Amino acid sequence: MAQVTTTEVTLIEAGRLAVQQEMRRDPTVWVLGEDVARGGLWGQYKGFLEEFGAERVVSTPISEATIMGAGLGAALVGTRPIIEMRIFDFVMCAMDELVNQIAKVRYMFGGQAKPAVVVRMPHGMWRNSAAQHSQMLEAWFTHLPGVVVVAPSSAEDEAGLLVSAIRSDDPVLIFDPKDLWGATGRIAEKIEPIPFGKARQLSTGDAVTLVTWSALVPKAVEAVALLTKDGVMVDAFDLRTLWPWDEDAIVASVKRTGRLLVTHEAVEVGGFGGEIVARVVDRLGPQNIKSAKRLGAPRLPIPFSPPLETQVRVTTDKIVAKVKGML
Amino acid sequence: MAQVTTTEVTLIEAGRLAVQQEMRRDPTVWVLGEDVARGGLWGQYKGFLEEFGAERVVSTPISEATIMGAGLGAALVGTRPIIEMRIFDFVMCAMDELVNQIAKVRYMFGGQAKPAVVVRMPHGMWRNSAAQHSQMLEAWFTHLPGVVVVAPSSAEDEAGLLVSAIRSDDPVLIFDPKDLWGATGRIAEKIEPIPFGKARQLSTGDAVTLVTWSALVPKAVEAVALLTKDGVMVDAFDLRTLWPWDEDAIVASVKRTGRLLVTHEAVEVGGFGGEIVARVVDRLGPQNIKSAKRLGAPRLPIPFSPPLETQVRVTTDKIVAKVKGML
Amino acid sequence: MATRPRPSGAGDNLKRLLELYRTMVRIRAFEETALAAHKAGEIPGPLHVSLGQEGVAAGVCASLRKDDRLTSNHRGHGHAIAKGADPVRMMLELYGREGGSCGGKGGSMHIADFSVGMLGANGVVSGGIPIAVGAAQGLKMLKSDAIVVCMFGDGAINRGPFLEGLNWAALYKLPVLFVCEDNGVAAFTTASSVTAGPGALARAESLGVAGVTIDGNDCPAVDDAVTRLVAKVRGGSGPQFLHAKTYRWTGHTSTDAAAWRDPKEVADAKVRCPIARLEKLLGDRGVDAPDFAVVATQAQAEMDDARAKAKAAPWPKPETAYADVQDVGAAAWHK
Amino acid sequence: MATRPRPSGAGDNLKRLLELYRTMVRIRAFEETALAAHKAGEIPGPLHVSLGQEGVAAGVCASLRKDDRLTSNHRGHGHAIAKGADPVRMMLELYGREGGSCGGKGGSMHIADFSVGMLGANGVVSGGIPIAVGAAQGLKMLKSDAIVVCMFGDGAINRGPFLEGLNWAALYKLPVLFVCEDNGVAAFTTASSVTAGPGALARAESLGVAGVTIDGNDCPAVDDAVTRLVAKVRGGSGPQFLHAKTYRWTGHTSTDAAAWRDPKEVADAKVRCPIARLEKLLGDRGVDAPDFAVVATQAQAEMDDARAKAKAAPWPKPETAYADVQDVGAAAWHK
Ligand SMILES: Cc1ncc(C[n+]2csc(CCOP(=O)(O)OP(=O)(O)O)c2C)c(N)n1
Ligand SMILES: Cc1ncc(C[n+]2csc(CCOP(=O)(O)OP(=O)(O)O)c2C)c(N)n1
Ligand SMILES: [Mg+2]
Ligand SMILES: [Mg+2]
Repeated sequence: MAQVTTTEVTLIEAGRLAVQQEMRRDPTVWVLGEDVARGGLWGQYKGFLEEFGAERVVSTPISEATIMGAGLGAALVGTRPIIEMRIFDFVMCAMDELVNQIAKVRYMFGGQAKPAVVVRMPHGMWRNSAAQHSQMLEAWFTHLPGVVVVAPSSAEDEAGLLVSAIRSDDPVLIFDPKDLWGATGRIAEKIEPIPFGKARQLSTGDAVTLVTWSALVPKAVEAVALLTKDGVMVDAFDLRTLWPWDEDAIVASVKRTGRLLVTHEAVEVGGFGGEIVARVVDRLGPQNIKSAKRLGAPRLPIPFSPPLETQVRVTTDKIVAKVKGML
Repeated sequence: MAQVTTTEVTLIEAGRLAVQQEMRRDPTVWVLGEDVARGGLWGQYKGFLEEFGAERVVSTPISEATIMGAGLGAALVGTRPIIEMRIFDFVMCAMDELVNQIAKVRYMFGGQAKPAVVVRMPHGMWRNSAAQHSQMLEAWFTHLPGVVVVAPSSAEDEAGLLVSAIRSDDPVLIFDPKDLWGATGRIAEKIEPIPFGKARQLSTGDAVTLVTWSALVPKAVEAVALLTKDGVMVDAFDLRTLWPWDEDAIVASVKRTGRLLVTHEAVEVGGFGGEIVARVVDRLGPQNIKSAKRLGAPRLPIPFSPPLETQVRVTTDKIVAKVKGML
Repeated sequence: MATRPRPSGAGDNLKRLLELYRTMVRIRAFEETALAAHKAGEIPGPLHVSLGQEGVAAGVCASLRKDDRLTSNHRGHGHAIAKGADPVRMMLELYGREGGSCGGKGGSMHIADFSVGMLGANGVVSGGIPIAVGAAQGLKMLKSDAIVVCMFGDGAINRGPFLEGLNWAALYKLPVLFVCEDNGVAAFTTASSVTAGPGALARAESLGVAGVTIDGNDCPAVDDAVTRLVAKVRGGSGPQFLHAKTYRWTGHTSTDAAAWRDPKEVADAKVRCPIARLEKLLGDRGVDAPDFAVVATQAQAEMDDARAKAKAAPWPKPETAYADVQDVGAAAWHK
Repeated sequence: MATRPRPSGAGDNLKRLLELYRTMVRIRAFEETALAAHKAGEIPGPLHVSLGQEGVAAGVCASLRKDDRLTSNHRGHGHAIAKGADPVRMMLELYGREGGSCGGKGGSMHIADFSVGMLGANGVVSGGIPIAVGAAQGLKMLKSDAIVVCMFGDGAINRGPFLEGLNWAALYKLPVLFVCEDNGVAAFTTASSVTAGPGALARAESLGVAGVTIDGNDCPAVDDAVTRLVAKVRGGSGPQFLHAKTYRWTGHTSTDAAAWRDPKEVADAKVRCPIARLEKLLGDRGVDAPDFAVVATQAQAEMDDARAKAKAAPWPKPETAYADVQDVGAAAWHK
């Protein structure tokens, strides 16, 4: 394989470069959302207005329902919009357009519609933003037929998964991890697509299988390091995409380790961890598993006060303790 | 115990009588939604305008966001609104008000707010209504802190759970089962509240624990009868409320039977079945379980065409086959 | 049916009037046939028919090209036929059969035919508005001179997307014609009893979208107005608004006998039937009853044929339930 | 601060003018103190301050009773103080400390004090509109003569709830005063660049809600207008609308240095400072600089004290994270 030159960039910059590459490649790709012409709330579209012009970098009114629905309409005539929701929580203002329209038009119209949209929804806890700006409801969308659900945690994956999303004819929902915008990684000059449904293995081991995604990945990595020091070898995975998800990889791992821990930042009750546990238990049979557990947030809104917020978060220590309790 | 006189009524009538009783008891209880003054789309408020007047039986514009949000506002000044969503799917037009406001105000404002609302959302497949009028997303709301999730399947439970809902200071989401509006049962003249979080046992047995709710309950009952004929005794439960849910009853049952099947009309992936399996596996330990499975709909929107719709439904036969496959 | 653009003056053009007439009659025949089939238990699920409102659909679509797009609401049969959709494939869809325009997956409430620019009926009131403005934005971006027509009822002007979508279209000067088909009712509620202020057009104007109010039962008048509005929209003047007053003869759905309606009101409305009205105008121009009968007979034959075909058609193959969900991560079908 | 109703003629009432002045100065002092604390790293999360907009909050709330309710947006400090909230409990809340008005769970963006009718700031643009109309509907049902004031920005008029809420209030003749605090910007975007049509008041009127446009930096003028509008609202005339033009001196949040703004525009706005403007008017009435200094010193002392208390206050007890989620089915706290 030829040597590929890579550059170190932040996750936000990786995403920016990925979208930029695709917008250069395909003139039907464009972006719409509040403040995108000035580079987006997070700088994820910096310089786009200058390069692509106001027709392809559309700063919109505060009209989430129409941002979402207009994105769909524009897809139905053959363009490929990137719908920027600014902060995940605001998608609640656009749920009819996402759930009843985008996710269903292709099916409902018997294949006539091609809702090739990408919806970017920066999510998760972030610097004491309280209950209305901290939610993680990615699990909901795994339960919604018609959409692909992507939750990257690294600069590399943000870039490669965005490229896949933009090229996909399916509606792809991307949960950008707000808390990891500044995480750095190396990306190639030409960003290659990363296929949906393939987990990234973070570490290998045979004591326990640890599954996570999004904002918890760095904490899982820290936990693995601490556990390794204590001689506990963990088979850890960043799922990267939740629908489809890499069932085969996780089942194969649990088959070896006999122990499964799924941890996510979202509320534990009704979270995607339940789906993973249920599938693994179903495929391997309970008798072939020693332990299958989840670690998520308690079922409560996110509080503002720093110590309260910290308390309800999943932390590295909590992951370590949970794993140790399973051995 | 004194003898209680009961009358046979449909589920819709049971609900109507329950709301009527509570509106007679408490003048702060009122109802708002489209067409409620003419009795509601389903007749669930028949005669209310005449009895309670237009100020407490408020027919609204087609403004779901405001129906939901106004309900909250009215609760914040001390009334107890029943928010009628007509058909579940339309709540997608009111998700900010439900998810970001109703579910969070009490917490976010440190206990100052009392969002004592009842949200009624008739849900589920119903006579070839296609993708936008057939959804069952009750699982979503179990993952949403701040709300109670109720999914009755019988006239008795519709009545008793509605009474509890109206008296509760929590926001209570009631998923009326559209397909069972006509199901009959006996209710007392004075409808007593049914506590949240208590399952109804449908049958007893020690071969397998069967857990279900809402529209699948009658099918589960049929399946149990067929299985009984074949000598398979089933411990079957109607969960009735999904949050809180009767974890203790289900865990105790599986402890005895060793086998768990959760079946729901909703899409299997990401459904509440995963939560139940994960909790039971966690509490009993996988080694103490022989089998833990789910049976739900495939992950696709609901098609209009009758044979296609039937095909994607969970049926009595499918439940029977699934149980037999587990033995 | 006219699908080519035409500068103006429909009222003076007999051929054009006959086209409008034929479109209305075909819509009427389609819906009456579908209602009969529904009554006979052949069509599952509810139907939302537009009997009495045909003047709007026919008048609006006469100025549209095939590549113009249209978004509809739950009451979309007339819009689809006027836009050029094939009644056979539509009827197959209403029956839920193989060969239906949506493969049987949509039914009446999701009737759609993308091949003629009909981007779909919608089960959510106001649901088509954001989609329409987005389609217009996409077309503009693609440098197409096709336009979008967005049809909705008087009930839809009370939902948020109305405000958002009109503001949006005005802001970006998008090629959209908004059409409020005002039949006076929203489901079972008199629309005026839940609508404050001076009405649809005033709301549009306050959002920067100009337009006109007309009698929607006067089909040539609708055609005239739309001809002018479409010329503006296609010419780059930005969105325009048509507020068309009409009346729905029937209940909300095919299962609603509409006992709640004032019978006199319905009787009065029937006198103002858009078809009868155009017959009168055509009569003054020398077209007479036998000519009308020919059109009616042809239309009825066309729809009877559609019904017969639909009734005889096979159900969709079971595996199609699993098709067209999504490319990646779709559920697999096992026999 | 005035919380009692008053018939009219604020401009002629020196005591009233001094009250307006003191309210503005206290709001300014609170926010400048909070900004300093934020800069010093004492306050976590972003702050949305309203420097330059004090005239609206003070002028609007002068006519309100304690039992009148107010819904706010994300920029709610001024509204809360003007409505009578205790700055100490507010500051504790901004710091996320025990004793904060929301127990530290809300912070700046969810500042609320139900004890004085302040039903909460809102992190969702337009989020307060449906809540306000519902509160008014509830009050009416309870036969209260309290009213509701609904505060939102010029960015909020492009979201659906604006249309729905105003139509609703007009329909049911609810006691709501809608106040559009038009500071010319929505986050980082000039509001006029994303708002089509003649503007906020025209939109309101098209929805059946009448009102006036005024200079929001002229605090006595705001007070006068609101006095009249509140009398109508409380008198049962239904909802009214106030479009108050003002200017926000700072960036969108405390972490936005607002380098994107035209410095001249900001400088010009500062010349139109509502506090300075009222000082001029009061000067003409014989109030002089030393009097202003007393008010300013008192206000600053009040807010310094609030800051000191907040800084010294303990964090909320960990178990409070588990309180006030819901009565039934709440997560349990384990040490
Ligand atoms: C968001 C939403 N709310 C409610 C409904 C139920 N519903 C279907 S049609 C209808 C009335 C619509 O009235 P209008 O827009 O005037 O159309 P018309 O039926 O008169 O043609 C209602 C309330 C819906 N489909 N979507
Ligand atoms: C529904 C929604 N969309 C976007 C945002 C992000 N946001 C917060 S404030 C704001 C601008 C609001 O402008 P305006 O209403 O004029 O209030 P101002 O900030 O000028 O006081 C935006 C876009 C939000 N909070 N809610
Ligand atoms: Mg109508
Ligand atoms: Mg503003």
